[in-house]
Amino acid sequence: MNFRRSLVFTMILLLLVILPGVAMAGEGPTADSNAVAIDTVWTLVAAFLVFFMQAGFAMVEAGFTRAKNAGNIIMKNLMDLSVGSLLFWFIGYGIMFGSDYFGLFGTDGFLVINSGEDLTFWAFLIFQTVFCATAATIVSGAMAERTKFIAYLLYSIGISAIIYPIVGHWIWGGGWLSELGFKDFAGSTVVHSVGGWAGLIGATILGARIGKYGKDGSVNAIPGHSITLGALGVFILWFGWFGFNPGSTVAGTDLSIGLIAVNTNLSAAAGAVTAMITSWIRYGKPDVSLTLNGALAGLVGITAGCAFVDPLGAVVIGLLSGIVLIIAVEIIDKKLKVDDPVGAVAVHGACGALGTVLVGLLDVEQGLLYGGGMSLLLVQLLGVIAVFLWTIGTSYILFKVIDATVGLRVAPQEEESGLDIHEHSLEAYGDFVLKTPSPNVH
Amino acid sequence: MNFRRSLVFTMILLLLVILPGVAMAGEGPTADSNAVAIDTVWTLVAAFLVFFMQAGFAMVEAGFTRAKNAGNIIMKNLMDLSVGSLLFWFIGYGIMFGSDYFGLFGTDGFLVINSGEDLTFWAFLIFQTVFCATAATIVSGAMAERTKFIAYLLYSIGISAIIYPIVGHWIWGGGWLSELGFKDFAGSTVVHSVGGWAGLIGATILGARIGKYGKDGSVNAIPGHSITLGALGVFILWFGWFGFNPGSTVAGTDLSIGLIAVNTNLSAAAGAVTAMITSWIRYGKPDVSLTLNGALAGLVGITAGCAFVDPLGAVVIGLLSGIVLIIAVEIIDKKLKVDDPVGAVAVHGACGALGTVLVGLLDVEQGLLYGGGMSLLLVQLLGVIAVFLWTIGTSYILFKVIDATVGLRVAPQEEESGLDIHEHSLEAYGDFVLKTPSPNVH
Amino acid sequence: MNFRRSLVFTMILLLLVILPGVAMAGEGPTADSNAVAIDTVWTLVAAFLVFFMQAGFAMVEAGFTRAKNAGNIIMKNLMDLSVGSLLFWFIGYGIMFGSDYFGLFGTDGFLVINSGEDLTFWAFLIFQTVFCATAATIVSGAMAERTKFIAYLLYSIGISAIIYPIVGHWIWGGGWLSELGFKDFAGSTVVHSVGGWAGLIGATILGARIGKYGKDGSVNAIPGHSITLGALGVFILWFGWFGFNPGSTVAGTDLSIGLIAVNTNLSAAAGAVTAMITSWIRYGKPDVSLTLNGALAGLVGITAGCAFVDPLGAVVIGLLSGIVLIIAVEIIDKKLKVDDPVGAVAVHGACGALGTVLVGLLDVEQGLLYGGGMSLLLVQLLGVIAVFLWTIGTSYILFKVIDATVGLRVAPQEEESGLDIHEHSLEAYGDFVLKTPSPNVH
Amino acid sequence: MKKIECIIRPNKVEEVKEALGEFGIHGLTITNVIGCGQQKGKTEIYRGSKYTINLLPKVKLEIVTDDDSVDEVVQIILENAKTGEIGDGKIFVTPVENVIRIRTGETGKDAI
Amino acid sequence: MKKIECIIRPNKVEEVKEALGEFGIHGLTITNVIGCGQQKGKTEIYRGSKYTINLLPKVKLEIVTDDDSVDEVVQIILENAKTGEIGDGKIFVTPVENVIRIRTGETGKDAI
Amino acid sequence: MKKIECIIRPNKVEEVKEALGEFGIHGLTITNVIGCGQQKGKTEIYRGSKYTINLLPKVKLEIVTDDDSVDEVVQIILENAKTGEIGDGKIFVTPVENVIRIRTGETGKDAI
Ligand SMILES: Nc1ncnc2c1ncn2[C@@H]1O[C@H](COP(=O)(O)OP(=O)(O)O)[C@@H](O)[C@H]1O
Ligand SMILES: Nc1ncnc2c1ncn2[C@@H]1O[C@H](COP(=O)(O)OP(=O)(O)O)[C@@H](O)[C@H]1O
Ligand SMILES: Nc1ncnc2c1ncn2[C@@H]1O[C@H](COP(=O)(O)OP(=O)(O)O)[C@@H](O)[C@H]1O
Repeated sequence: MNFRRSLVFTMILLLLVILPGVAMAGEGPTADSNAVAIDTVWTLVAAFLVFFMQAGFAMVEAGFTRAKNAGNIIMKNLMDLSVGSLLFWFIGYGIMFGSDYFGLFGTDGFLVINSGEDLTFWAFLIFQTVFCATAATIVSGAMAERTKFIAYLLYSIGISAIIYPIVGHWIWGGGWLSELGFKDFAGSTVVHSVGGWAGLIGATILGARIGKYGKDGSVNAIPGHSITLGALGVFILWFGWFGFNPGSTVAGTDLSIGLIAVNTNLSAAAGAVTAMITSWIRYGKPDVSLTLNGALAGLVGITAGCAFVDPLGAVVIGLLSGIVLIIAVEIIDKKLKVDDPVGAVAVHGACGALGTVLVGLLDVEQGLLYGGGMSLLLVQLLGVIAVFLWTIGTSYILFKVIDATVGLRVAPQEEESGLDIHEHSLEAYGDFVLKTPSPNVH
Repeated sequence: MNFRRSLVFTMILLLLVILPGVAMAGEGPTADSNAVAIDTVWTLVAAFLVFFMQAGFAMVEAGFTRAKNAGNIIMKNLMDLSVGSLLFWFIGYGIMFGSDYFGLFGTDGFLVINSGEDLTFWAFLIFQTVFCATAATIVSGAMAERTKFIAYLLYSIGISAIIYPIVGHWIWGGGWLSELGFKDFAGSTVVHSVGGWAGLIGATILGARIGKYGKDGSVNAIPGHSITLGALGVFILWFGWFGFNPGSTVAGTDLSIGLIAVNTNLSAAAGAVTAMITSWIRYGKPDVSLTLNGALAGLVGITAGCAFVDPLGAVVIGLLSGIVLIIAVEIIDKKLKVDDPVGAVAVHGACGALGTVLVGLLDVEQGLLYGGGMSLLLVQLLGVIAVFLWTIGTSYILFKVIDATVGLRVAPQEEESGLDIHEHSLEAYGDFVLKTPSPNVH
Repeated sequence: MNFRRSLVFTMILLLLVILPGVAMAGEGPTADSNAVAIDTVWTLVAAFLVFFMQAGFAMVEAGFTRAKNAGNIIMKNLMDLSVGSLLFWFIGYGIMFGSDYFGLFGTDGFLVINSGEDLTFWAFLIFQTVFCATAATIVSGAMAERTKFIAYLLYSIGISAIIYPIVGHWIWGGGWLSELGFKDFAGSTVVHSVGGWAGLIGATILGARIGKYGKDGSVNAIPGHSITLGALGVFILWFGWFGFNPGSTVAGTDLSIGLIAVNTNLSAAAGAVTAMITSWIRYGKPDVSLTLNGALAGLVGITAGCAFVDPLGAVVIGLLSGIVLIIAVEIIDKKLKVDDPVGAVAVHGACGALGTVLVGLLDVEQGLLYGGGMSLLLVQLLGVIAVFLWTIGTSYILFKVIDATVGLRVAPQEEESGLDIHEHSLEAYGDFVLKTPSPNVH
Repeated sequence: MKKIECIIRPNKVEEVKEALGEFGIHGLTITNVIGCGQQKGKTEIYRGSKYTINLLPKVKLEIVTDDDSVDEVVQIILENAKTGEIGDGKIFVTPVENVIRIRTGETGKDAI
Repeated sequence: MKKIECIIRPNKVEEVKEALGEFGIHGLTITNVIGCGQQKGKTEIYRGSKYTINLLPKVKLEIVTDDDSVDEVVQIILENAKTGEIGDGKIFVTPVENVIRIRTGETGKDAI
Repeated sequence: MKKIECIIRPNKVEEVKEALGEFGIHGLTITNVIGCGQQKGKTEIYRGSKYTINLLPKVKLEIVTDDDSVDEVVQIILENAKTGEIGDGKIFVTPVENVIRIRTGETGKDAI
């Protein structure tokens, strides 16, 4: 993506300048105007699919948590999208793609209401907007079931307006990492790791949900309330990822979109299979929710390299992602004792980093295993670490400031009775008899 | 839309006549044949997205009503789509787009089985078909939980075959409103207001659900049975709207599709945000279901002007729609005492009218605030009023006739035990223990 | 599809050879390169829609069965897709589209990691992959609620690697049926009947669920646990079918895509309407789940002929499919006493065969009713029978081998407590009180 | 003291509860139950096959009260839960030896 | 009169109910409960963490009957609800002072 | 023997159950109920309209025990279920004439 995305974008821009009126109705189509139209249509369709991932996140996060917090999860996802869409247009886009300032951030392109001749700008804007919303929404899963709604809104503003766009600028906006040749085609690092690491910090500062860890240090499972909605969410995400990865060419005339789609699918499939097998071996039975996470792990893993590896590389990335996912879930849950209800940190943080680094090995041109030497691998490592440090640093400050002002966590009693009733006067499932007390945790 | 949609359509037709065999395989593609293909692909993809809105409506309407009526809601949505698809092909399309008769309705184009050379006709037909189904299905929400199934089927026939296509002809089919310069790009009025106003009349004639209003005039809430399904429905609708609005160019070579997508998204986001804030201020807590409605309000509001306003205008339309939504819900619920379980009249009727009128202010070329004078604003007002009068008049007659023949409303006992068991021998959630009596209403 | 699909494919290939560098960025677009791009974009978008059908199947199958098995159903669908995607790339694609061996199977094209110049290969591969996953996943519905998970995995491997690709080769890969002129545009027989007949054999060998048939031979209904999820699944499938049928041109420049979409929609609508009416007449009330099945029946029915019939033919196919569905459900349930929880055999097997045969009557060029004589009809009958025999033969062997090795069916006690808890340590709806015992069966 | 346990139709709960409230009884406990008796179940058709719902949803109210009020409470329930159709349900009166209010530790009549 | 209250395994309900029906008892009320006792809960693994289901689903049947039938009813339940494994449940017999049929106002034996 | 029936707050169940376990009582049966009493319901606003939740979720524990333990059991419940706020619930003690363990057919004290 790095160079390629902006390249394509510039190309289109040039075309539009060279061929004035290319897109005007009535003058008759040309090969050039058609190519612009194909790219615009492709970018938009991809953006719509990425948009739809919001529904996927909402369903996964709601399904994997308890019924008493379902409305609250929905509300957070809806606001990530809504607040994020407005803020990215206000400020984020400019920081990410505006004129570069020392490789660090962009300085113009805020609140665009007129793009002049360049009508393709809008397709690019909406595509980038839904990417931003994706990064923001990942965090709601990690912080689910105990975060104050107002605190979450403030966090959401912070990540959409500052944390994400700056990383985006470094890697996709012509910033210092893109200058170094860092490769993250569709955002394993830019989008997923940023969301994952921010979630890690958020969940750590918040502390675990009541009942997650026993006084004796035991780890209790807190099962979700609807595996069917969770699974639906995963299918929707996988579907949306076909916009996320192939769409990141922002060009339908770039025929690599087919290969990218194949790679994306193979990696997701491999991730699901190895997650299933790993859980089967370790826990005695194939775990449904980890297998669903495994598909997402494969998708996150392939996102960086989807345009750079061949299908074999994609399968390898998927296989490893599915295994790493389960190890990461265990470490986060049992060693770090960070309570991440939906596995967002393992899926997006860990597998995002993994996938980005693996590009250094599996890139068909520059990858170590394909005879491309060490240099790309090192740059990939550097990028992963830099984004990790930036994200944990800024999100630590952000969450601490929120905690010190409006407070980050709801009161214990509110947590027990559920965020829905407390924060929104809502029962998400008004007609159903729910279990009280839950017969499953003790 | 008005002129533009038919213009594009005619253009394509001309192209096909001028360039015979343009689309024949084997002759080699030309810029013209490619442009036709791009437009066809775009129109179809958009039509598929609009089709998918049916799933969104089904989920919103089912989720926001009670479990005992969920199967019935599904059935009504499915029949709106199925009966509507058949009838629109039989008769609706001809009334809407056939040769004009005094600006009032079309007179040919019924039951087309052969379009001759013009293969793009079919893409246009399917696109228009799913629009018709959208208008029809809006009403099922307003009349939910108490309407006889057979009566609903008759209503559905009436709106798909007559009420909607005639409005469509006036505005998009070359009828009198389009002649006056009325602007409704994608159907705030044509589709949404028609559905909303028909729902208003339907809900009024039906009367409120048992328990909605106390003997003392108190207004009771009757919460829905699944906020997660309702939210999923809203995300699906938002997703589908990217077909509804940008797709209404019926041309992928018309690069304004990008701007339309951006406007659509910004307005939806703004609608959700203001609905949340307004409910927070008025009721003390951010209401989840009203915020979800707010996103829909923003979408309905921007539908008329999505191709005519700039992003700032789109945000303004969204902001206002979110606020007007809540006022409208209150007025309908508490002043008019019309029981609209899912807020369909407020979302589609009120915000559809609002959005259409705002075009008169915010149109970048002809809007009052952009120095375009009063004339467009007046035409917009006229159109909104005309469609209001037509729809309430015809739907009043339709519902009264149905009521007098098969009867509109189920018996009280059937309503209490639920339409599912009574009308369809069905328990929608056979394995779950449901609350009886509901502990929430009294 | 038969000839047409491979024709288009070859054409594209030729174009790429004749015009080297056609798709290289930077050389400037031509009409030819644009046409390739349009076809690639279209094929990919269609593939994504077909992919999404997996979510539809998962929801239909989960919704129409009991809550205690919901996680297991999800897991099977996920594995059909994941294992199928990997295997189809390993071996299935080669068997289906590799160089023909006596009209029976393909012999190369396995595990492709480099497609050379032909970048359109990948779009074709992903499109075919998701078709394969569709055939596989149909079976999980028919065998739901009692099949061992490991046994199901083995079956899934068998159908994805052998049974389906060989039928695919016969009809779409240049095999003997395609040589005879057999017409199955998008897979009524190739995909749906294969799935349906394999399901029939699987369900027969497994035997009925406990409680389905009384000792006295009575037939008991076992209602599903969520009609809303089931309905959502149907809407998703209908949506995905717009990729399945129109996408099977694998060419967006082939303008028949519009007509195919119209035909697909009309047939689905007609199927839903007649299924509703038939159930109303036979059982006294319009049955929701059969009406939902009716829409699917119409979709399966039109799949073979969607590009060969006119809209009237499509409506006829839909009408008949809706009726035949109900008859087939009754015969399978009551006469054959084969317990197919979701109606997969009736929908995919019976209506797939019906739709394929009806092409022989309704094909606008070669159909008997359109004056095309008997020859096509006979070929269609031959193809349907051949595929029936092949599929029941091979799947009988497959299931018997699985049964003799790992065992096909879970123990009765495991079936009673549910596959979720037994096979996956899972409660799909951890927060909800479920009915024990079910008050509905006795 | 006595416990008055009644099994009634779900849609009669509100009326009974209100009538009891007017009489001065505000405390009661409600359970969702299913029951069978003389009332016949319904036979429904799902996908063409029959299934009988022979366990019908009912609601159990439990009211603990002092011995003197029993007759009046029974009377109120009879008046408000009755439709006259089979399936109206039953009232069971059972002895209670002691009642304790958890909040205060009060026992006997004071605890009701 | 007596109330016979039994806590049994969910999958035994049909058998018990049918056997009671054959004996001539058609009226009973059923509640979904969860219980614990000697039967050990199950430990499951979800996402790698353990959770114990130590409250197991059971079903409570309540049958009010005249004093004479108590022994036979108990016997029928014993025969039909027994698996011999820990967790089969318990039967409690408690006194009922009066029974009233809401539909008719009948009391005592007639009301059962 | 006695049945000790208590209606408590849902979030107190674990504590009561554990305390009873320490005392040596492992068998009990739990039912989800809703109740009303002095505790006022909550008025919530949904889509701008009020609705009152005046039936609050409670949990009913039933413990059948021998006559001697009654006081101690009551004491344990009082200690562990009490918050001091209105709505803590009630304990009802009722007579049980016989207990039978289904698995073994044991009766009386042995069956508990
Ligand atoms: N002997 C009984 N023991 C316990 N519950 C009973 C008994 N008989 C009836 N019931 C309960 O009362 C309900 C109504 O009883 P039914 O015989 O159907 O009508 P009715 O009380 O009007 O004669 C039943 O559904 C069941 O819950
Ligand atoms: N003392 C008791 N009071 C109330 N219910 C009890 C008591 N003991 C057991 N139960 C109920 O009986 C069920 C079975 O008891 P358990 O001790 O597990 O097996 P068994 O009855 O076979 O010895 C429990 O789950 C609980 O619901
Ligand atoms: N007379 C009664 N009969 C049966 N249950 C009662 C009675 N009074 C109270 N309850 C139950 O006890 C619960 C708590 O009672 P409440 O009066 O609100 O508080 P407190 O017990 O602290 O005074 C109620 O919700 C209800 O379930």
